[in-house]
Amino acid sequence: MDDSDGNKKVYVGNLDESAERARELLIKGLKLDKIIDWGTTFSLWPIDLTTSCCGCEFAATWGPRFDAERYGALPWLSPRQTNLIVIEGTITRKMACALRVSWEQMPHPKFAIAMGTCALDGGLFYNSYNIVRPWKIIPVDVYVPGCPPRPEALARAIVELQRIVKKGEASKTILRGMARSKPTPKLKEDPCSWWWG
Amino acid sequence: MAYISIWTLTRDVISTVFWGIVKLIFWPPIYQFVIIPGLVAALVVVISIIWFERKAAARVQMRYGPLEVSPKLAGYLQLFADLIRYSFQEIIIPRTADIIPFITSPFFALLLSLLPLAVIPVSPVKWTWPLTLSAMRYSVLIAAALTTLSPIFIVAMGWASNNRFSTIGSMRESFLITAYELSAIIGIFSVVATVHSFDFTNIVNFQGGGKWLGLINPIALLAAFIATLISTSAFPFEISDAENEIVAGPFTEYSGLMYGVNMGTAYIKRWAMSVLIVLAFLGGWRPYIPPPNAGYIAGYLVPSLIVSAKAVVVMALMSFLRAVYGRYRIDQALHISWKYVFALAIAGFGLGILEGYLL
Amino acid sequence: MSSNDQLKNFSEKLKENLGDLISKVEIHKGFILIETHIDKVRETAKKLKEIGFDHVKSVTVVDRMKDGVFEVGYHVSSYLNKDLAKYVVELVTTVPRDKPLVPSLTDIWLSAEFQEREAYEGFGIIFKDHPDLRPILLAPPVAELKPMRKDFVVKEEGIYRELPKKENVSSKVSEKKG
Amino acid sequence: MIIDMQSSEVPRLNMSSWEIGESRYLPGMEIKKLGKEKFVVYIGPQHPGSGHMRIIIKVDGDVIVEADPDLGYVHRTMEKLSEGRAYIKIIPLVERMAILDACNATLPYVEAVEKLLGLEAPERAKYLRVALCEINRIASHLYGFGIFGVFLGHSTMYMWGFGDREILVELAEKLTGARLTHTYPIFGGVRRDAPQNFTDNLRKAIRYLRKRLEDYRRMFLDNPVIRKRLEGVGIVSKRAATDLGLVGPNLRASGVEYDVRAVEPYEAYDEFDFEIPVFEEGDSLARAWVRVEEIKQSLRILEQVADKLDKTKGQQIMHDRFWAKVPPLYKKVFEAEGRVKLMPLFAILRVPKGRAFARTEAGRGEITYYIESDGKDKPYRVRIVSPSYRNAIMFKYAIPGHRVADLPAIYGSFDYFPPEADR
Repeated sequence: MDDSDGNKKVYVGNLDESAERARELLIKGLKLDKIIDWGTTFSLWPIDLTTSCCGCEFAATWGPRFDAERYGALPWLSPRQTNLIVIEGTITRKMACALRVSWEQMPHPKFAIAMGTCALDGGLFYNSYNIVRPWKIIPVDVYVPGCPPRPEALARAIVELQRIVKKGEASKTILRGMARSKPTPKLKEDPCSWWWG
Repeated sequence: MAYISIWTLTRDVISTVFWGIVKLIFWPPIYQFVIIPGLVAALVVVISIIWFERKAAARVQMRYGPLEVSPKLAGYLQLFADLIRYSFQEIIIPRTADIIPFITSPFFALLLSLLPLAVIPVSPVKWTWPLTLSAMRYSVLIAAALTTLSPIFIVAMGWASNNRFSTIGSMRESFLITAYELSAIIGIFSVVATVHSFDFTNIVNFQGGGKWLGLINPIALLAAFIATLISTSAFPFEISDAENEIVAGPFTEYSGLMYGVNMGTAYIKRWAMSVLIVLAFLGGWRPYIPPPNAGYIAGYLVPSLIVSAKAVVVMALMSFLRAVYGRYRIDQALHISWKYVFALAIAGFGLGILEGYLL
Repeated sequence: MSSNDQLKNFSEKLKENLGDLISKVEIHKGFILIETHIDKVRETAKKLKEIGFDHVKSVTVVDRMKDGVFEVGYHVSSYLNKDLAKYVVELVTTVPRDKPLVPSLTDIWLSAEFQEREAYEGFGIIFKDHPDLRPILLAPPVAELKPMRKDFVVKEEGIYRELPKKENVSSKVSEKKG
Repeated sequence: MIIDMQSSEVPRLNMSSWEIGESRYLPGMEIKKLGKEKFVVYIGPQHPGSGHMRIIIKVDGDVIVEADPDLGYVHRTMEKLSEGRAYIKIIPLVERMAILDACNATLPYVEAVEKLLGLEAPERAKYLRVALCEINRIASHLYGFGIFGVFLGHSTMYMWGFGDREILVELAEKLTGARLTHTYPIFGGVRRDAPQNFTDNLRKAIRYLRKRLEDYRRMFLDNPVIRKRLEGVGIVSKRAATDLGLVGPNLRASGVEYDVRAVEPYEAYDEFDFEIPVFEEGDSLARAWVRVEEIKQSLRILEQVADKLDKTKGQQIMHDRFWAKVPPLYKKVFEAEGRVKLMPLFAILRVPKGRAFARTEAGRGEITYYIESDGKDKPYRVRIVSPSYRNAIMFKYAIPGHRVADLPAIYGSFDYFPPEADR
């Protein structure tokens, strides 16, 4: 545009603001958040981090009788391609390091289910000197009590997690860069400080 | 003074644009590389095949498989959900990785595994051929050469990841490349010996009247089939990304969309090989013969759909083996491919020569 | 009971065979205990292996805090000799708690290797000439606590905690009131 | 998958000074060493081919030169915790080490305490214990097969193994009230009587499983791919198996005929007619076959148990010493529901001074308990040696010399269950 002096001028508003507005427009126009949440809901792939004896029931949950693959959850091998950790029972001091490392290896958005009483607060082994509480290591979205929980209970936990995700837990981290409603706990001590490998 | 009617002008413009778009779509390089049997068809087929693979395996294993995502469609949308999840997940690039090959190799591998589809005929009508007439005479040769390009990038992926499991995986992949390629190419070339032509059109035309080369020369078909299984890491040869041994092999460090691309690459390669096998052994578009001056639909769309439908059947068969077999060890796979599959391919080639002499 | 007689016969046979090497033979419920001095452990173990006890079932360490000793026991039995397979013999030796140094029997019974490592991390017993003595189950910082010793006490449920004596409680209460 | 790219050496691993006989390796496992730099791969603990443990392997090309099992990822310190708990509370505690094999894992503990108390379970209780033990044994073997299938990339075997295991789990649930953590045998008897149509269901399950075993053979064990992976892989000779002190099916696959059920019959095993399957080959395939044969034998035992249970219907399931103390109200409960509610009796149970050692044959092999009582309500020392822990030593000696791809094949054939090993 030309102004009265004939100089060319380009009118630029606040770039950040307009970018923000464009993003909101995209999100609202394409309903991107809904799409992302829908996709994540039915694609919760748990990682193969078998931590304790609840793993028996974890395996049975994906067995033919209970078949958790119906919900789109497929146990996967490598943390880079998964988005769900199922903590299967007790976490020992040695395993705490593996749990934390696996959690950090997983890409956002990621979720966690704590299975079994031991994962809640120690369970039968509440006074053991070799266990840690999983919620001190990673943020847990859904707790499943039981020792061990029945496969139905774990399937229910997956459905419960799907409900949480559907409320916008996945899209808000991706699209709006917001933090998850459950923040990652700050470690008081490094669980891997002794790691010799 | 001549004046131009607005109406005529508009009509002309619209028709030009419309036919321009149609021409562009049905322009052989674009049509074959992007639409059928290229990218779009491949994606649809891959999604359906993975769904089929999961459902069929579940059927054998006394369960449902993916269901809750769309109970009315028997969980068909499951793969879309996975695709969306992968596409929007964080992409992690490890600090120790070699960044440029790490990022570019998956896409090169994907594109190069599609390339063979851009040089093959899917219809006998002359204008649909993607290459010039003189080049078309060597289409088998060109397609076979192009199938050998993409594995190099899988090796590069494993090397660039700088992960121990990836390194082992890419080492296995490089062993397997040498093992299957010869068998696959000799297997497909045995039809050349029978038909006396490097031209896919001649080969398909030769197979008229139910005289499929797969029936005439089953040995070569078997060799090509097994070699395809090895090349696309299908069971029982899922070795380079054997999950229980080396996590995800070359793809261990890939996350988000990049892994989605990687996962697609193996299936797309299987798709390309299936199309080649259909053309070489299973009669191509053959029960249907388009009229010599056929248009877009009768001359291009219909035969390409027939080829695709046959290829889907071949691919489904390959995928179903997952439910039945475990996986071989790398040295056993090499042993099998050099000692038996290679011998099978040579025997098929010999049989092809003999039949070419007799028929 | 006939099985008890058998055990008695067998323990007498063992006594004859091992002679001076052992100081005590006892019949317990389910096993025969033979005690030997720490210097004679290796000799006794070799002798037992010659007799036909070819594997270790369990390396059992008991912390006798009152006596100030560790009791290191090897429950051994046989696979290949079917007569011996019926019996479980525990070869026991004692070491002082403040200087727990025991000769390793891994070169005689390979099956003791991991269990000796476990005794090392749990009680801090050092097995001399063990090929690979390092913690097996615990992380090093936990293993340093020597958690299996009796003086390492894990906290228990309230019902089991020893209550303070009544006088103390009442006196405390009275102090507060005052 | 935990990988450290910086360190290529495992510290504190010094094997050079160690010689067993003439060779460092067991016979048949010698390796030619090449003068190249070795490649250290850390497999686990987050790794589909390792479960809850870590194996540090050194690779020369594709051949494993050294394997170092790193256990303890599920070490929940059961031995220490049981020193501070009442005797009856230890049963559910030690059960957690092998919840898929719970009855077998707790039975020797119960037996050892019974030895100290000087009592023996009544006849019907013994049959019920044997029934649950054998159900658990089959379930544990099927679990092993499932995991083995996953390791070899055979997902159908995993699904079949777990699907058919549900039948046995359900039987156990009918009998005890819990899917996995039964806490069924208690001192002097069992916790509950069998429900009404238990034996009929048991017979039905036996018929079904016999049919399915044939399917497994066709689909898995005689599958050409699986056979090729397993035959001649991970050979452990008879001598090596004895030296390493292996237990259970792994021992019997190497030609050693040792089964606690036959050597020192406990409970009612001397009344039943069964064989001990022994294979001479000692490779992974033999280990798989031993399990199949054992399932067949267990089915045979279960058939006999079902008959015995029918015969002893209505008999006592608790030792007189405890039964006499039961209040009349609880006796009524027993008559109505077949359920014994005795917990208050056991809470104050004091066990006489003494030491006891008990062993039984669990699904994965011999499990031993050493219990020392100082006359109080808590044991002075409980020493548990579980079958997987004794088998863990195999990783160190049976894996070197094989290829990386053989690791899952060998691992799966061991039927190694880490929570059981770590206790």
